[in-house]
Amino acid sequence: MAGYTSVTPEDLEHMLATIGVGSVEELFDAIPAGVRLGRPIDLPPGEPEQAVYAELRRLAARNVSAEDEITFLGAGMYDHYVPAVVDMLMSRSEFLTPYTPYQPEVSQGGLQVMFEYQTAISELTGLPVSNASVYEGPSAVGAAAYLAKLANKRTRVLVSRGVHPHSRATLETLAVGYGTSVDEVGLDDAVTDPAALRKALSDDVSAIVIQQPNFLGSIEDVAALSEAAHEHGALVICAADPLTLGVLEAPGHQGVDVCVGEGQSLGNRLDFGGPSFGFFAATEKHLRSMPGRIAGETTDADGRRGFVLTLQTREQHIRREKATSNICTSQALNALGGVVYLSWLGRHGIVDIGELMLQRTHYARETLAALDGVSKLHDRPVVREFAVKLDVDGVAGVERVLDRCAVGGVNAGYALGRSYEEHADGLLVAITEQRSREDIDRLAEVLGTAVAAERAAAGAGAGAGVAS
Amino acid sequence: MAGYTSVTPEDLEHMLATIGVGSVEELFDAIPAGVRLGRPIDLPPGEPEQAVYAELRRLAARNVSAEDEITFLGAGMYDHYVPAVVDMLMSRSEFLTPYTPYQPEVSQGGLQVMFEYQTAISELTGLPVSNASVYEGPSAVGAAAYLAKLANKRTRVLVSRGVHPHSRATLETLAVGYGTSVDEVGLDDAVTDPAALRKALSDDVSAIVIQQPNFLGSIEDVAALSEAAHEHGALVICAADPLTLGVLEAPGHQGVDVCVGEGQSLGNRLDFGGPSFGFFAATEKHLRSMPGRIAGETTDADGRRGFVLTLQTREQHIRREKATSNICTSQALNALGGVVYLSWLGRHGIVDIGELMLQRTHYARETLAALDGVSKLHDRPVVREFAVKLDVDGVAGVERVLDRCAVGGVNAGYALGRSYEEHADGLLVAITEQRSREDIDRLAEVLGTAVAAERAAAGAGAGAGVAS
Amino acid sequence: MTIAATTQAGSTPQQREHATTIFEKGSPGRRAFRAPALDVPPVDGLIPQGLRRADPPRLPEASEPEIVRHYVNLSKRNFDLDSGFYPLGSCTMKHNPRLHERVAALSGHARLHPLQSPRRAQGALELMYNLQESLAEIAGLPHVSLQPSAGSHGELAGVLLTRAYHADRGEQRTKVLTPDSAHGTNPATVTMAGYEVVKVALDAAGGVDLDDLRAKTDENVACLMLTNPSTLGIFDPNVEEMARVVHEVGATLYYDGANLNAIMGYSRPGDMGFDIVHFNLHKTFTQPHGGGGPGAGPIAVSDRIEPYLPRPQVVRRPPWAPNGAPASSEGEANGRLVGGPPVYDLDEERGGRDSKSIGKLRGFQGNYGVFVRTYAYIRSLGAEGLKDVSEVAVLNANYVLARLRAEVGDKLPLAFGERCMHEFVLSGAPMKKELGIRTLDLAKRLLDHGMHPPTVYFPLVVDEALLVEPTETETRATLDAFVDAIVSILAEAEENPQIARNAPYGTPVRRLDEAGAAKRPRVRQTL
Amino acid sequence: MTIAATTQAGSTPQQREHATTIFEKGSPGRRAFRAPALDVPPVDGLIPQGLRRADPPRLPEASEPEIVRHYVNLSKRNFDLDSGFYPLGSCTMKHNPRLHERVAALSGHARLHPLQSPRRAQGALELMYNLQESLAEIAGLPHVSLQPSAGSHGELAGVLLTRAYHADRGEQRTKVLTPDSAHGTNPATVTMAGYEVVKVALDAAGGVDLDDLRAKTDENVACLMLTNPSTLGIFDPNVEEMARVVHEVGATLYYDGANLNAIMGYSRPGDMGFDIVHFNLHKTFTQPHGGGGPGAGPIAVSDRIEPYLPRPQVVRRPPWAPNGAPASSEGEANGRLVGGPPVYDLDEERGGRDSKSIGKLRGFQGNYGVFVRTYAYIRSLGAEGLKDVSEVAVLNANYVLARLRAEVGDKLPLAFGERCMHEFVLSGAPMKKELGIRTLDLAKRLLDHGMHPPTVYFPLVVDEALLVEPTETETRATLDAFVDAIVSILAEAEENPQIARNAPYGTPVRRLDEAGAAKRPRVRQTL
Ligand SMILES: Cc1ncc(COP(=O)(O)O)c(C=O)c1O
Ligand SMILES: Cc1ncc(COP(=O)(O)O)c(C=O)c1O
Repeated sequence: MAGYTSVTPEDLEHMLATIGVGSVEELFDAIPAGVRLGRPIDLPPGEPEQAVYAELRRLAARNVSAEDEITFLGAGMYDHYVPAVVDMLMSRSEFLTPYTPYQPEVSQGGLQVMFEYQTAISELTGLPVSNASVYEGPSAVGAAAYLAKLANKRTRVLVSRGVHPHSRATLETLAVGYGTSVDEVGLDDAVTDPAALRKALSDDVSAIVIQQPNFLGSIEDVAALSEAAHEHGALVICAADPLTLGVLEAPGHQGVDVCVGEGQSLGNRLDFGGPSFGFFAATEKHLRSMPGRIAGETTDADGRRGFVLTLQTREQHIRREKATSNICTSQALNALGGVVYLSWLGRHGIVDIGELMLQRTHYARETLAALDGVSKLHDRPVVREFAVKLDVDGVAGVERVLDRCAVGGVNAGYALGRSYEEHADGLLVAITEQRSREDIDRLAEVLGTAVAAERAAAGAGAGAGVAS
Repeated sequence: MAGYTSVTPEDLEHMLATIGVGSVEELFDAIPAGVRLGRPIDLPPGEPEQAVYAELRRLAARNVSAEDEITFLGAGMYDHYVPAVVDMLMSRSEFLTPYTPYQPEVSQGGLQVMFEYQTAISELTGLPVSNASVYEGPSAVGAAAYLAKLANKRTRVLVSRGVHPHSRATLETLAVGYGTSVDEVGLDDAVTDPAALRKALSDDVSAIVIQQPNFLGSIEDVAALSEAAHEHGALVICAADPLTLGVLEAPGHQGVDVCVGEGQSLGNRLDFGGPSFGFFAATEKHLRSMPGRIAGETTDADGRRGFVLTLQTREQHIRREKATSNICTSQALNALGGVVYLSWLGRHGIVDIGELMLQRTHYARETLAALDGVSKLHDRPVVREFAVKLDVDGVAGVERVLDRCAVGGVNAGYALGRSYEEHADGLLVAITEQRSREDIDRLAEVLGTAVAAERAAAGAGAGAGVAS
Repeated sequence: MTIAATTQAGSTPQQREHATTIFEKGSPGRRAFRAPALDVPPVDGLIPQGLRRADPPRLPEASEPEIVRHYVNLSKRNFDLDSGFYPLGSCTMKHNPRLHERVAALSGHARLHPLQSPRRAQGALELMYNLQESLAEIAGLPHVSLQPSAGSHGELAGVLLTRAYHADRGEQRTKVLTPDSAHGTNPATVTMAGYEVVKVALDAAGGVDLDDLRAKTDENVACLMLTNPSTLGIFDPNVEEMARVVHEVGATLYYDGANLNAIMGYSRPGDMGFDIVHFNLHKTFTQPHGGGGPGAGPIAVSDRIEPYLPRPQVVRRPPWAPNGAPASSEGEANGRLVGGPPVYDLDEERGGRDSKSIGKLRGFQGNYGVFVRTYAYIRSLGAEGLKDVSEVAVLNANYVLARLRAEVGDKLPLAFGERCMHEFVLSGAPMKKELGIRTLDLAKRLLDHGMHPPTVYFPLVVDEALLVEPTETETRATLDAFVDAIVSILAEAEENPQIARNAPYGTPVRRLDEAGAAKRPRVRQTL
Repeated sequence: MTIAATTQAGSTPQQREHATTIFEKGSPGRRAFRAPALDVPPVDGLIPQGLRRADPPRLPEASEPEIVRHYVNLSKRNFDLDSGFYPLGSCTMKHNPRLHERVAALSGHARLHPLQSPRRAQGALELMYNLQESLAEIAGLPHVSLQPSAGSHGELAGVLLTRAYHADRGEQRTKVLTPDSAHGTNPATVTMAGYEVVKVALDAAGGVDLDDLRAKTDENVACLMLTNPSTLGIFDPNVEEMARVVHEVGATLYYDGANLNAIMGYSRPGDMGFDIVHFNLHKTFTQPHGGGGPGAGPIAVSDRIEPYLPRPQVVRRPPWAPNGAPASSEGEANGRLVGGPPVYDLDEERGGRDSKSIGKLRGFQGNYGVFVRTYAYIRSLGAEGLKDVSEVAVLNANYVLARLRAEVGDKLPLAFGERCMHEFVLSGAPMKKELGIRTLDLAKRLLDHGMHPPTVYFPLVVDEALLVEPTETETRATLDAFVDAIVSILAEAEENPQIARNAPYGTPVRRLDEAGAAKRPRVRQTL
């Protein structure tokens, strides 16, 4: 037999005899004739390891990864450097191959990692309690809205247009199940419009959802927005970029009730979008309605310090239809990467990296805005990401510019028009500690040329794309 | 302070006080003024991890590796597939980071691996005793000659011209220290010339050195050569390719006294030549004069089975100037890779892979020999490697042909003339389980074109190289 | 004397080590990370007053060597699949081939940005497209969405699809049926999707009680969620009739794919009449379980459900011609894009306002890194290998079951029937009654034998349940050792039940005070 | 009761596991490897009768899951640097940055064939060239050969260079001087290089006795091999005078670089007058020690020794123009070769018959994989970082020494002097006399404290020697824990020496019968 099984003919004979059947097929007798496949599965035959490796390498080679170009593409996931210690620890059998720590006596490693992770997330967000992770960022926003519903039974959520489009879309999908309606609050000069928010708020609003920094990279006045929401007894859900929380005020200190976010930038790979993890922190009073695993400290029979999965009465395997969430398998390994990364970054590093991104974002923004045919989309303070306008013909024009930049080995960013009609000419540019001034200058050079070429081509009525 | 040290200012103060000095510099007072550097070391400043990674990646990208081309280059190291389990186990902290198992109670893992490795090498070579590895192949040949000298005090070694040029060169270098002279025995029709050997043999010959298969890929009649040597009381040292020993008779069954070889093909990377490991096996009576570490089975105070470094009285740290070798740090981790690979390959796999190489080598040889301007260098049976003659202008011509093939993404092999003047027009082609028939056919296509082009260019009196 | 010595000596380092967290290690000012030098002209006040953080988060202050040693030692306080038998029922703890980790780590996969232009992500899209096709064939259902992040996420997608399907027909259904043996995620999902859970009883054989099903199936029923083989390890013989009953009232039939690994090559959910299936890629197709993820829960659906699928999906298009012009080869990152006629793309349109799609369940395209591993697994095994997986999984389970029934069948009887599929459920009730040890005690004592216990106290329908799933990658020797351990623990308990009741002994910690932990929760460290 | 239970429970799985080898696992017919299908027309009799192997080697027959589990569990029976303190004197067990493993694994390095045309291995050659230059600067000697595989291999190279140097001058020298404190590889090397070992005594301070040196230095002396700082951790204050004495008779001065990590940024062998130096890259520049390798032992030499260096060496050449023509960009694997004026090459000529080179010491160019790691380390630390390494190594050693002298100085006195460089040697003689436990017992008892013992019974000149090298990457907390452990072991011995004499207790096995192993050697498994 093939693959990773190991039944020898002799094993087979002995085992069938022990079971008391004449063949393996007999063990499948329970399957009615009417539902049998009756033919082999229509898939290619198995291949030896070396061939499968070659095939997966062929596919990898057909992707242009962050290792192959200078990339300024962000919009939710970022090309940060993943330190080697993270890979090394994530690949330890002892962390990689067990499952959820149902048997705490032999799972102290994983449980303590969760406890340390929860502590780190709590510190980052400035909120007292954190769970051990959820799937990823946008679905964490959806989960937060469910918590709000459980908390105040209200059925309306207000979401800022500054929140990641994927988070808004996910929220809308899930809200249907919650019986919650979702209304959008627009932006004014690239931040959540306070007036619009106040107008939209009423006592049936379960929660407002904002993002810090928002999708356009601008820094929201979270405290002010929170205050407005609280006046109507609505919860404040804030999606935050964890790597900016060394320099940006902690959401927990700004009245936020639930802070969630995408954890990829914390020592996780891009992986074309996953797996990563979502973090989920809240104020004390929501502890017992949080979704997902939570590790707690306790002692063992001999009085030794230990850790367990706690408050499991929240969870599906105990509470079933009354559970506060249906989540089971989550992202424990990715969260491990997150806490190892945060330990590596450290108390000073989290500030250093935030400051570096802050300064470089400013430099990049000014540098690009100085180019012909490029201007700032807004003047608001930004960190880690910012948007510019290209004087080209809409999204199509922007995407042609991106293609031209790709020719120069630079990925200039995200065509904002793909999710913001009102910014059809917008380009969203992301900065990490991996993008040096030299890289930024190179971007300016390539983008400047690309925009000029695109405008020339458009002028020539061609718009003929990169071939020209 | 930088790097991986961790003395905080507070640590420093406390430690200096405990020591009773005022500064770290004071601790270096013992160094006389006359020998002090008195300036900083002239090296660039340190870089963060991400920058060093980028630099090492830049360098890697300037190499054309076996991952970037279809390679038939061998001549001592081969592009075999390294199974993922080998990497995974070699990178376990518990195997990767300890040193030589001087404390057996906490080194049973490494010691048992050595014991298993020794067993596997003993099985492969058909010889009863193996050490736990030496540096690599050619120096293993040198070490074997030293063992022969210790065994029979004779001062002459005969080495077949079929032995790897690097092994012969290394032997000559080391023999100077042994006070041993080295004479070469020529080849006749691509195998060690029996007549020449008999002629060269005399009772002052300490050992003869042969290789199986030899450098030209041909299969030597080891038993016959051994018999001749033994008639004069000379030891027989055979350098063998371990991956052919599933199909080729074990040297130990052919009268060989010491079998050594390059272990790279057993689950070790190419690594531009190292680190790999050399294996070293011998007949029982040489056990106590073997070089290097040897693990032995024993029991502990509670009667439990265990393993220790044994026969250490052979070794430098005990026996000093009377040691049978000066080797200390060797290649334990690479040998681990070797035994894991052999376990993965298994009893049937070692035959399967040998047979596959045998058949493909034959196919490749016939296919290439059918090309215009390409002919067999000899008709002898070959396995894993073979030589052809190119109808071009000497080594330079062959190397231009190799450049032309490289343009086609194929590395056609090794220009034999680089080490065999008599085969200036020779090309040595290596086959592994990674070179499919399709690859071989591609080689034929590219090589045929390259030879034709080279001959045309030469004809045109140009010989102008690949630019044409 | 020796005792004294032993005591004073303590046991192994790993046991003696007292749990200290990374926050308790390190020292002020210590660091591992060194930031790149600030290479742009520094500007003050880029963050408005009040929005700048005054007190930075108190993250650890440790050197790299400290971090490595801390987490390496922590890891040693885990039991893991690479170290021993892990028959955790319903979780399919099978061998994780390391090839999968190697290929997932290739930079072309691992460092690919999810928003990279499809023109420059052809390899990833081809892989996802092929995986969609493979999963469709394995499920026997034509359309696949890879998006859900895990099984329960797939369940949620499935029930929301059902809602969208009915809403599109102007129907407002209120109930979802789940058998008593259902996994907790099923009812939890139903609630989150806004439906009422209606439990369906089991019959004497452990299958769904058809009469009860018929009685509870009406026009208000939106869906029946079924796990088949069930969490009892039983293939429901009445699945065709159940499908008929459910479809008759226009409800959908949902297949919980957690146990699909039992029937590959023998039967397919589609052939059984299911409308929606979720896969647990991390179970059926092996995936390192990571201490609780990551996984992935793609869904396959029938034609009538297809219009509502989440977006984006990967589609295959005629050769790409950007703006009519072939992309310049230079621009194609070394001709990566000029290769191969079929070009793969992300179909976002259906996600637009006017579409019937339920929209997005998460960001981006799903857990791609998991897809890479699954794809490698399917390519390694092929059709034959997948069938072999199910056959050996079922063979191993029945072998363990047969031995246990023969040797301790009176104390640990099989809950239903005589045989099983890939897993089986024993009841510890007689053991508890006769030997005075509970299933929990048996589980804890197994830890001293160096094995992970089976799933305990699930499914709920069985008293003192023990759910055993050996998986196909374990050897007969390991299976025998497991049975021997259970036999010896029961014999030991006959002598002295205290031993099991106080177990484990040889673990890094012993039984932990879970009640206390829940009463006064300490879920973070106070710094 | 609890005792009984504990006993029956055994200890942790890792301890209870009985050692079984991979040959004892598996089962006939089982396999992990699946060979690619034979894709060429099979031909019989390709191997002549009698040369074909009749009985294939009896390698293990195991599945991949079995192999993984076997070796993972074996690994847990090792103590390793990532898990605890490892102050093994003279071996420099410092933290191994994982960045090094990552970059060494890049396919451009890891899968590069050693005979690849230099034109297509420019990255590797540039790296080696830069490493040669860096090592030359660190040694203070202008010429470097990277070839030797380890320190002892470098020693052999060095002594053979000395032989070649003298032979070239028509001299036949017979003796090599080594101090009593020399590492075993020094005398062993001398013998293999065909010289007689002459031992030089130490003076009261632990340095070389100048009078004895003068007395033994004559025209028959080829070389003095010196380790400085010595294996006693002492920097020899008379090194200048020694150089003078040795050079006066035309002998060479050889520097054993094992302890170079103590003086970087402060002094260089070249400045001390040495002709030849070997580096232990795996010590000074950190390298995972792999359970006994791999390492690398490059050598640096003065101008007068240069002509005899092993070949090949890496040289830098004016821009490459193969046969006058620039290589076609196509053929350059994406322009890899057209970049950058300086082109690196392997200089083989000097290896030719007529050259003065001693030739080759091994195959190919040396342990390149080790060079990659060393290069990454040097780039990470830079000049300042390397000096910091030496300073903290010396600081840590002196801190541990100061505490031990203050707290157990009477039982474990420092062998010589008051302070040390990066390591120091204590004598266990008083401890043995007063407490009745030997250095060996102390070492074994340290194992129960979860620490690896220092080097014991070396150097030979010190009775009951304990050679402690903490390294610079350990924290003060770890150093304190080590001192505390030693203090507590001595206190415990005061109470009851038996405890240490019978130690260890908590290890996978206890003291092993080494004598028995040597008497009836079982060095392979009988199958
Ligand atoms: C039967 C069953 N259904 C659903 C699930 C949930 O799957 P996941 O954990 O991937 O969310 C599980 C896994 O525990 C299961 O066993
Ligand atoms: C002082 C000294 N010299 C030489 C050596 C030999 O170096 P290697 O083990 O790399 O051969 C060592 C290493 O043990 C040593 O400590």
